[in-house]
Amino acid sequence: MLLDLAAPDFPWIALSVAIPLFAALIAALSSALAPVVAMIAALLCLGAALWTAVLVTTHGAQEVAVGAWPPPLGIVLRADGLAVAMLITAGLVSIAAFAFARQAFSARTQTPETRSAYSFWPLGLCVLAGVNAAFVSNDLFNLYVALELTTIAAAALVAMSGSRAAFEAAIRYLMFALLGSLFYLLGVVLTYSTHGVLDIRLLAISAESGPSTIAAAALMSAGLMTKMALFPLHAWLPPAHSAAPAPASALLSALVVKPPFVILLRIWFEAMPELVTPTLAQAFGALGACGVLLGSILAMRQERLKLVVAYSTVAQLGYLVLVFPLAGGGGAQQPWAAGAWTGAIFLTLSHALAKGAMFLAAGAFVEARGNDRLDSLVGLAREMPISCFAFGLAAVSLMGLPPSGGFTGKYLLLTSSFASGQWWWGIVLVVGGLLSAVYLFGPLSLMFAREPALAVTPVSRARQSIALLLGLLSILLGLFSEAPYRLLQVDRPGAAAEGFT
Amino acid sequence: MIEAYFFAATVLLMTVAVCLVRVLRGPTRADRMMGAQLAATAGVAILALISPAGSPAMLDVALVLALLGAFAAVAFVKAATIDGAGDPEEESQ
Amino acid sequence: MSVIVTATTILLLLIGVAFFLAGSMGLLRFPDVHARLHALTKADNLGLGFITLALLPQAADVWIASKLVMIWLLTMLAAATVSQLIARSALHEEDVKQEPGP
Amino acid sequence: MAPAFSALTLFDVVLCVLIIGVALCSSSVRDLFAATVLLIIYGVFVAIAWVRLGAVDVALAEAAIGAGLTGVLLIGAVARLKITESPAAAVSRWQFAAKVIPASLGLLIASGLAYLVLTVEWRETLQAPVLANLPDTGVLNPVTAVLLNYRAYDTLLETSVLFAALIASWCTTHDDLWGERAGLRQHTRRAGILATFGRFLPPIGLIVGIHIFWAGADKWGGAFQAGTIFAAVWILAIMAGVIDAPNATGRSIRSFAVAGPMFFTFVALTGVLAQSFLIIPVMVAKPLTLAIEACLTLSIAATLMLLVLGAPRRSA
Amino acid sequence: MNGSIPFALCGAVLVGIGLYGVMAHDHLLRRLIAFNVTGSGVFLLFGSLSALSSGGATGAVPQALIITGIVVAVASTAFVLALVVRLKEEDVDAPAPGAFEGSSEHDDHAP
Repeated sequence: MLLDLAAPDFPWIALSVAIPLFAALIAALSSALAPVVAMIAALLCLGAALWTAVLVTTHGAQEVAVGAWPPPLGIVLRADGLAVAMLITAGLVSIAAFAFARQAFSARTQTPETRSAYSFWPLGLCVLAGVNAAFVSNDLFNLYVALELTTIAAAALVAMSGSRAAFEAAIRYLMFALLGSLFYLLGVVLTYSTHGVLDIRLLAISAESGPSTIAAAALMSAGLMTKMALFPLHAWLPPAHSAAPAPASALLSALVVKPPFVILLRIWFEAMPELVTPTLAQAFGALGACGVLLGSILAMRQERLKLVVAYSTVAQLGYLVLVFPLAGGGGAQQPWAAGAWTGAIFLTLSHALAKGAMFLAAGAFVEARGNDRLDSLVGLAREMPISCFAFGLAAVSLMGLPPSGGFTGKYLLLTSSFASGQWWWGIVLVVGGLLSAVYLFGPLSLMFAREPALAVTPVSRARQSIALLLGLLSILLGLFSEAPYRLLQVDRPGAAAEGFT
Repeated sequence: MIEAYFFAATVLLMTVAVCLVRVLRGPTRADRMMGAQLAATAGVAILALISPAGSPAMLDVALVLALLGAFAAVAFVKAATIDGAGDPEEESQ
Repeated sequence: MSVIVTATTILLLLIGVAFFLAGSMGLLRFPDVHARLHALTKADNLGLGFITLALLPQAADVWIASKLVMIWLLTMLAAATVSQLIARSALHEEDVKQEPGP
Repeated sequence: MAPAFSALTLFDVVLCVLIIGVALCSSSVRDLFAATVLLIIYGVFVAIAWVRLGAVDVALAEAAIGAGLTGVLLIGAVARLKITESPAAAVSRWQFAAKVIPASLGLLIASGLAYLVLTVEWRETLQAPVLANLPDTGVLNPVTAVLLNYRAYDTLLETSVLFAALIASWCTTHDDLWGERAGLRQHTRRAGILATFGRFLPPIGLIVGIHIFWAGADKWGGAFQAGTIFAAVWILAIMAGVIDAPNATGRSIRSFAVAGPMFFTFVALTGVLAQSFLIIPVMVAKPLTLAIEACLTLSIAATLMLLVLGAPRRSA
Repeated sequence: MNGSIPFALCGAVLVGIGLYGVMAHDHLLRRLIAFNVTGSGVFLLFGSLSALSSGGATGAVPQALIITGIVVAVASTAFVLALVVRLKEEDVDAPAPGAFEGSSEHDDHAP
């Protein structure tokens, strides 16, 4: 064969977009094949991502010039450590979500074909293709199209259940997301008109900070912050993520909010690091801190499990932007280079795995009890130990307790905050952890209460253990953090280690 | 000559501004739709007038506009029928 | 080119523009839907017709000239159909309800 | 300093003022139907602005989509919602704030952009490489070359967006109507004006669409514009009762909507053979591009048609 | 003065008008209309800045990007409309007051 699959320049990352796209089209043609096709596609994506990880750690970052046109004319797909780590996570979460969805959305069990059984698969695969495209693309406009693909498919997943609340949540989500897209697009337009390039790497070379560059960066950031539900633009997220069916919620909360953050990192750390002033960095951090506190407090006051989990997403996303004030902080004193940057990405990864686990566990509870009210969780640990244990593991990671991936991330952020003398962000991290312990303790204590459980519809052990696997992975990320740490260091931007100067 | 075309086109723009008033005032939906109809026709005329200053491609834009200009109006009359999918002629019998 | 052709073009342009002006004035001033519709169709067909006629002698080639004529015919067809439909629809709308004024 | 007065500049300025005026009216008029009609008019004049900017490809797209399809979409929705006026909102302090904050933000952004427009030295440098590499793309229209060759990956994702939007809008179907005909059941008087129009216009539309498609490779236009025109005449024929709307989720229309992106993705995947992605080999560039465009045009037409007709609905 | 400056300014103003509408209007359809106005304002700005820098016509790359953007915008518009119509039908089946318009408990000025 002509194909050299082991060659370092084999376009594996392009496949991680093309495969789910192709699978989505097949799934749209035949709903009988859809679940199988989706699972194969997700497995192939994970395989391609893992193999790329091997290539990237041995050969360094990998690039594919689409159509063999080099930038600025063409679009470059780029696999650095960050992109590959996100690709792997997307593969894992989508495999779990698709495996969990098989029962509810299988065409075999539902003849004639139904609306949700048909549309879940193409939409889920479009989400996977969209987020993968956003993780690997290095072209600002291409990222816009990838974000739109993700948004539309994600909003449809929100509306999937067909209830009034779901439609309202989907519309609200779309209104915010489309506004965010407009801001982002306006920023892209200004960037291109100023520099004549859209490629992030070329931009890094050519960017001089004129007023139009600053305006462009501000507009793009505003748009991306809307799409990642950063305080104060978070109001759309909880209703949307809680209205979707469980496997869709897992995709939404674990994956769909991540590309905007990754793009935000790429814009500020790779393309325009010299634009970040200390004030701006502190402002980003302040928004993140508000998100952490407000999201946590609101999470405590919810009566429904899925809403607790969704508000916790708002809080967890707040941590991520603490990377801006903390990047490079006290780099010299730290044992690990680029601690804050790496820590934020560790948090991103572990949040994806833990949130996927939580929503799938919540889905199992809903199937068992018919609703997700907190008071109906009483004593479930005896009936559904696997799901409850999965929820507990995910909670450990979200609280940032050792030895979870969440702990690694928070530990890295904490060290750099104290090393750089910015103790106030350290306090935010600690308080946020305590608050998350409070809002997660509520449901956990109910689950593990000694009272007997209410009537339960059985959910198969196999399906329950899907969430458990994801939860375990979020813990393992912390136990074996050496390999992911090495992966993330591949071609990390200079500003990640040195900070914004 | 081009200048003359553009003056004529400018005057046509102003006539469109006049029919905006009708769109704003109504009172019936048919009135508003008529305003759109006149604006679309004026748009076709303007495109025809300014095309000599550029490429002949511009006439294709006029052609597309002439073709699709009536679509909104058809959608309107259909939607205005009792069940939203009928034909005003059926109902006036 | 020849003065006569230019003069004809300008004259035809003026007539075309005048029809558009008259049409929009009619649309604005006439008292009821049907009178306005009448004004509209006149402007549509005749205004664009005269402008097409004005542009024809200046057309670079036959292809462009025929395209101009086609555009005019297409607009006429569409306008005639649409005005008929709107008229009937307006009749119907008047029966059903009278919307409040501005 | 003062610009040389010319009828062209005068026209441009009046056009811009008119566009802004239409946008303002559309934003401020209370009647929802009027706002929709104003958006259609707005589309017409934005298309003219594109012509003046020498962007004929965009002008064609704007004329077909902005002035054509979007109008049909919105008018259908407004009529269906049977709502004419925005609800008279109670005036309170919050209501006031809800207008003032957006207004100041809008003003800030508009004036900031205007300031940038006038002060920054803008640089757009890609036109030269686009033209220099044109012979390798097999097409003569630089815009088509960008859409289907240099940045074909954008287009691949964009057709996926259309596809996702189609599935997404199907997702709003009532569960018991799944598999029914798209939209409402259309009916017209036999041999009436509407039916005749619906019989007469589609052939012309097909010819115009084919012309725009064909010109796309060499001059202007292309798959999106032609696809939109086909979609529009398709919708007209359905609205006029000449043909029935397809089963929204029927097997044949599904394959129709999926064929274009699928072929495109397939071509993209074959690029793997050359250790790359989405390669259009120079030797077969012209026929391959045409084949991709043809498939895309049909799929875009089917997708837009289904999107405009909407999910199956019960007749009132 | 370059010929495309008026269009660039026009695009800037349209963005402002549209953003105001998206944020200030209560009614979803009005927001959608404003969304379309903003979109075409962004595109107009893009095209005219390109024409401005080349001193002539809009370049091929911006044109292609704008066409992509227009198609994406129409796809999103169609989807939002489908959702809005469906939500309205839900209201007809089981009316809930004030449910259809932007709904007052949502912080409408926040997006």
